[in-house]
Amino acid sequence: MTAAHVDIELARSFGLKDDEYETVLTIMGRTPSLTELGIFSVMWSEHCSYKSSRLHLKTLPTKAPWVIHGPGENAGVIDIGEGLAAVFKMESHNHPSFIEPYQGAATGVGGILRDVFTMGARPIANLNALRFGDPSHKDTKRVVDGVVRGIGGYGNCMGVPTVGGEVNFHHSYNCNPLVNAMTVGLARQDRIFLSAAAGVGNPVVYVGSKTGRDGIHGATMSSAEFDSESSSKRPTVQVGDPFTEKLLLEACLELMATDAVISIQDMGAAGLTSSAVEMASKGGVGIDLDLDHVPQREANMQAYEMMLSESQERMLMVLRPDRTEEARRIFEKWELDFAIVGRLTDSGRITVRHNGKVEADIPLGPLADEAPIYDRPTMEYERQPALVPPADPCGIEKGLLRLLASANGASRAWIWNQYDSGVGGQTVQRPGGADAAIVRVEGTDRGLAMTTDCTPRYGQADPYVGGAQAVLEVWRNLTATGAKPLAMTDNLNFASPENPRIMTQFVEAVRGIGDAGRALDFPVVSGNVSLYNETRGDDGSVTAIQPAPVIGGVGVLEDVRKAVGLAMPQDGELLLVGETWGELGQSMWLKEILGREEGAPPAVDFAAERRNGDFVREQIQGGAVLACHDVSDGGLIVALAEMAMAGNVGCVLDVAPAALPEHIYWFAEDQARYVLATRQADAVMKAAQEAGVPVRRLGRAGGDVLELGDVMAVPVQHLRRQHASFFPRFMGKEEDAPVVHLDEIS
Amino acid sequence: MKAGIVVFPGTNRERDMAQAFRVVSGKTPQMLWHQQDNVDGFDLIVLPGGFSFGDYLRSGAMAAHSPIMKAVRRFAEKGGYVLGVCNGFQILTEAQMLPGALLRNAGMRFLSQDCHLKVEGRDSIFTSGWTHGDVFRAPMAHGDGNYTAAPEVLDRLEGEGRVAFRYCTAEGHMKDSDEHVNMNGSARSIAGVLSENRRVCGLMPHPENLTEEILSGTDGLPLFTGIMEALG
Amino acid sequence: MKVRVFVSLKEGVLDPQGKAVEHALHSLGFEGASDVRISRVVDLHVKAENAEAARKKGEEMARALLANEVIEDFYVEVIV
Amino acid sequence: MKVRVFVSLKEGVLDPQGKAVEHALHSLGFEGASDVRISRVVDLHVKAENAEAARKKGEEMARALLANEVIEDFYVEVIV
Ligand SMILES: Nc1ncnc2c1ncn2[C@@H]1O[C@H](COP(=O)(O)OP(=O)(O)O)[C@@H](O)[C@H]1O
Ligand SMILES: [Mg+2]
Repeated sequence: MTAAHVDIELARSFGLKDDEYETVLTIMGRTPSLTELGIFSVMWSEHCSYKSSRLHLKTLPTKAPWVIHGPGENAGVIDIGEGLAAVFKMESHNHPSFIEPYQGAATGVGGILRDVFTMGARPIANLNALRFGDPSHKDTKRVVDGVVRGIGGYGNCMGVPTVGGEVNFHHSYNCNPLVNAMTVGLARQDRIFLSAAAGVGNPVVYVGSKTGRDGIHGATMSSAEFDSESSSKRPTVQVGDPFTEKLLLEACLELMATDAVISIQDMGAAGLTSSAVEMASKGGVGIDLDLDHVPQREANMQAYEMMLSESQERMLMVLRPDRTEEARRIFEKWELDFAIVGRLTDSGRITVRHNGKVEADIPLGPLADEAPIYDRPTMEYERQPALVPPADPCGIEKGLLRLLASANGASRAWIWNQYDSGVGGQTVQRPGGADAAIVRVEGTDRGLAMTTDCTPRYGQADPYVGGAQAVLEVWRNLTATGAKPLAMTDNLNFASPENPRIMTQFVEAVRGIGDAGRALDFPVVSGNVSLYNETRGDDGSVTAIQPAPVIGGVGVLEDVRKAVGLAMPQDGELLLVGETWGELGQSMWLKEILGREEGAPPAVDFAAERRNGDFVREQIQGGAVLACHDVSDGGLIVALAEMAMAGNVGCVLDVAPAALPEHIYWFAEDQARYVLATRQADAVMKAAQEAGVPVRRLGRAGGDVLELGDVMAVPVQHLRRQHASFFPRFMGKEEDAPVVHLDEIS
Repeated sequence: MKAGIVVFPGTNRERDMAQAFRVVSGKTPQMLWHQQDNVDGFDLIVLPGGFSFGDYLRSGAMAAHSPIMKAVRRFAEKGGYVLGVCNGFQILTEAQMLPGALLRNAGMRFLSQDCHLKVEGRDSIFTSGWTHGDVFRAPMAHGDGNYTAAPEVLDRLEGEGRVAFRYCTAEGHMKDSDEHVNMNGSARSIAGVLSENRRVCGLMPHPENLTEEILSGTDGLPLFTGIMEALG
Repeated sequence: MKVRVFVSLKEGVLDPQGKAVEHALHSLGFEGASDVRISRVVDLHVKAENAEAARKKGEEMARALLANEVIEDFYVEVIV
Repeated sequence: MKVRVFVSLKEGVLDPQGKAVEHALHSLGFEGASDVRISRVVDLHVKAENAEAARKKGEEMARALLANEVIEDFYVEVIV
C-alpha cells in the first residue's frame, strides 16, 4: 500500500462529512496521519457512534429492579433468580449478508456470541430474525440459502442451540436483506465482566485469531447504502472460523473463572480501534499499543490496516500483571494466540506505534466527546387511513390454505431443521413448539423463554404502532408460554436517516417501543441500530426497506415444568382471550388474498395487553391451561390452524358471532389476543369475568379435521402439507412439495 | 461403572452426554482432555458429539489422530467398552476402530430433526436396554452422517448382527431410498454399528438428548440403562 | 470432454481449514509443514465440440455455481 | 518445497457432493454435465532436501491425515 495523502478528499472517501473532518483537524491541531484518519472515520461512523440515533435511544426505558446492566455494555444483563443472570443482545449483519450470504450471516452469529461471552456468560441459545426479498427476485434464493447455511454453520459448530427466530419476505428487502442474530447467555451475577479498563501500567492483551486484511472499513461500509458499485467493495467480506471461536469461548470462560481479568472487550466492528478506544475511554485512562506484537496472518501489514481490520474471533483484555502468565498458559492450552500488545497509561490518549514509529496519537476525550451527534429533521408522517373492509372473494377455507402456503405464512421447518436446536441438552421447547422457545437453566428448575418479533408492514403504515406492536408481540409470545417477561433487546433496521421521512419512521418507532416498554415494565437492556438499509438503482432511484424495529425478549419461568406449548391437545375446550373489533388493515389476509398493503395497522392498547397477558399467565401458572397461542399474522383462524398442525389434532369451531362478517372475524389481526385450550373452561371463564378480561368460547379440540360449522372441514394432514410446501418448492426440491393448486381445493 | 467422556477442541455435546449418565446413575462421568495418553481405570469411554477440530478436512479425522485415541484404541483392544455418538462415530471410523466412513448427507444440508431408529444389534450392552426390533425416536444433528462401506463389509456387518441401529419410519419400516426415512442417505439405512467384539459402538443420532420428560421425551434412556445394567 | 475446475480461496482470505490442518500436521510430528491451503477440484464431463468450447463451459459453470467469486478464484483445465 | 496432495474418493464410492452439484448444474441449464466428482487439494510447503524427499513427506502426511484410505485415493505432486 502506498502512503496515501491525507486530505478532505480522502476523508470523504472514508465516509467523513466535511465538517466532521474539520473537527478532526481542530482536535488534532494538524493534518492527521492515515492511521489517525482511519481511527476517526470508524469511530465516528454511524455504526460505532450512533450519531443519528443516540438522542432518541436515550428516551427508552432501561431500568427495572431486575436489570443489572442496561445498554452501554456489550450486552444487557438481568437477574433471573438464584444468583444467576441472563445476558443477551441482538446484532445485525445486513449488508455483508447480501454480498456473501454464508459468511455474512455466519460472522454475524460469531459477533453476537462474542458480545455475550465477553461478559462472562456461556451462550445457551441463539435466535435469528431474517428478512428477505420477494421470493421471485433473482437474488432471494441465493441469499436465503447462504444465510440459513451460514447461521447453522456457525451456531451448530459452536454448540449453541438455535431455538427460534422469524422470517419475512418483502420486495423492499430484495437487495438489502436483514440478518439480525440474538444470543442469550447465562452467567453468575457475581462474575460479570465489563469493558472499562483500569490500572495504569497494566498489560493490554490480544487473544484469539491472527489479524489479516479482512473487512477493512466494514464499520463504515455497514453504514453506507448499497449502490451498483458495492460489488467492488467485496474483498472486505470476512470469513468466519467457528472452530476458533469455540476455543476462544472455552478459553475465555476458563480464564474468567480465575481473577486475572480486569476488563475485556471483543473486537467487533472496527476491530482493534474500537475495542482499544472503548476500553480506555470508558475507564478514563490512556492506552499505548505496539502493533509489532499483534499476531499477524499476512506479511507487511500497515498500522492503518491492523487498526481497521475486522478479522474475526479476537478479543482484547486488560489483565492483572501478576496473572498474565497464568492467562497465557490457558490460551496456549487452547492453541490460541496470546500477545501483550500494549499498556494502560495516564495520558488520556491512544498512542499507536509500529516499527518504532508513532502512527497515531489521539486524545481520547475529544475522540469520544466531540463525536458528532445529529438531531436529524423529521416530518409529519402520512399515516394510512383506516381500511374500508373489503368483501371476501374466496371463502374462509381457500383463504386459510392460501395464507398457510404463502411465503410469509408457510412453515419455517425447512429453516430450523438445519439448525441444531437441542445441543446443550436443555432445550424444552424447540422452534415451532411454543410461542417462545424455552431453555432450561442448567442445574435448576428454572427456564428462560425467548423470542424475536417485528411486523414491518405495520411500521411502514404507522411507525409508532410498528415499534409498539413489536414489543407487545414479544411480550405476548413470552406470556403465552407462562413465562414472566423481563426485558428486551432491539435491533432497529431502517433506511437513510438523512431522509426526513425515514428519520420520522425511526423516531416514531423508538417512541412506540418506549411507550410499550414503560406500560409493560419491560425495559430495553441492549440493542443495535442499522441504518442506510436501502438500495440505489442504476437510475438513481432509492428503494428503502420497510422499517424493521426488531425486538428480542427474554422471560423467566420459576418452574419450567409449568410452561405450555401451542400444540392442540387431544381434547379440551378452546377459548379466545381478548376483544375482536375486526382489524383488517395491513393484515396478512389483505396482502395475500387481495394483494393490497393498505389501511391502518391494528390499534395497540397497552392496558388491555397487560390485563389480558397477566390473566393468561396466571391461568397457565395455575395449571388450568393445556396449550396457548397468541393471535398474530393471519388472525384467529391461522392461530387455530397452527395449533392443529403442531399437535396433529383437529378441532370443531363455532361459527363467528353475527356482529362481524365471517372473514373479518377469522382473519382480523386485533392485538392482545390469545387462544387457550383448557379442560377447566368454566373456571377460566369465571376468573376472566372477575378480572374484567374479555373471553369467549371457540369450540373443542379433538379429531383430525379443522371444522368450522358447515363453512369448512379440512383434514389437519392437508393443512400440514400445504404449510410445509413453500420452502422445499422455493428452494428447489419440487418432488417434496406436491402442492395442490388452490383452484383444485374447493 | 466408571465412565469417561473425551473432550477434543470443538467437542460440544459432552455436557449433554454427562447429563444423560447422571440421569440414570446419579454420577457424573469424568471429562478427559484429548491430550491425555492414558485411559486406564475406566469401564467405558465415550466420544461425544460436536465439531472436533471444526470438522475441517473430514469430520473426525484430526481427532482420530490425537494422543488420547491411541489410548482409547489400546483400551478397546483389551476389551474396554467405547461408545461414539455423532462426531464420536465419525472419529471411530476415521480411527478405523469401526468399519466404513461417514460422507456428506445425501441432501447436502445439515439435518437437525427427529428420526426413528430400529434396534437390530445383538448381544451388546449398547442395545440391551431395548428388545430386538424395538423402534425409538432420537434427534439427529449432523452434516456428515451418510454411512458407507464396501458391499462385502456391509454384508458381513449384517450377517454378524453388527448393525446396531437402522433408520426407519415411526412404524418400523425401512426405506433406504426414501429421504424422509433414511434422511442422510446411509447405505442400507445404517445409523449405528458395532465392532467385531461388540464392545465398540458408534451411532449418528443423539439418544442422550432424549432422557428426560421435560426435554421432549425419554426415548433415548434405554441406551444408558442398558449400559448401566451391564457395567454396574 | 473432461474438464477440471480448480477452485481456491483468494489471497488474503482466511482459510480456517488450512490453519487447522497445519496445526494437526505439526502435532503429528510434521513440524516443517507450513502455508497449508485447501482447495477444491471439480472434475466433470461436458458435451462440447472442441477444447475451447469445453473450457468456456467450465468457466460458465464455475461462475454460476462451482466457485464463490466473492472469496474464491478458479481456473479451468481441459483434459482431452 | 511446495507439495500438492490430491485426494479423491475411490472409484465406486458414491460422491454425494458430486451428485448434488451435478443435479444443480442440470437445473441451471448445463444439461451436458455428467460424472461430476469433487476432490480436495492440499497445498503446502515442506522442508526437504530434494523433490524426492518432499514427495515422500507428502505421501506420509497423506497417509497419516490428509486422506482416509478407506474411501479415498491420493497422489502427490512436487512443485519446485
Ligand atoms: N429463522 C428462524 N430460525 C429458527 N426458528 C424460526 C425462524 N423463523 C421462525 N422460526 C420459528 O418458527 C415458529 C413460527 O414463527 P412465527 O410465525 O414468527 O411465530 P409467531 O408469529 O408466533 O411469533 C417459531 O417457533 C419461531 O421461533
Ligand atoms: Mg413472529
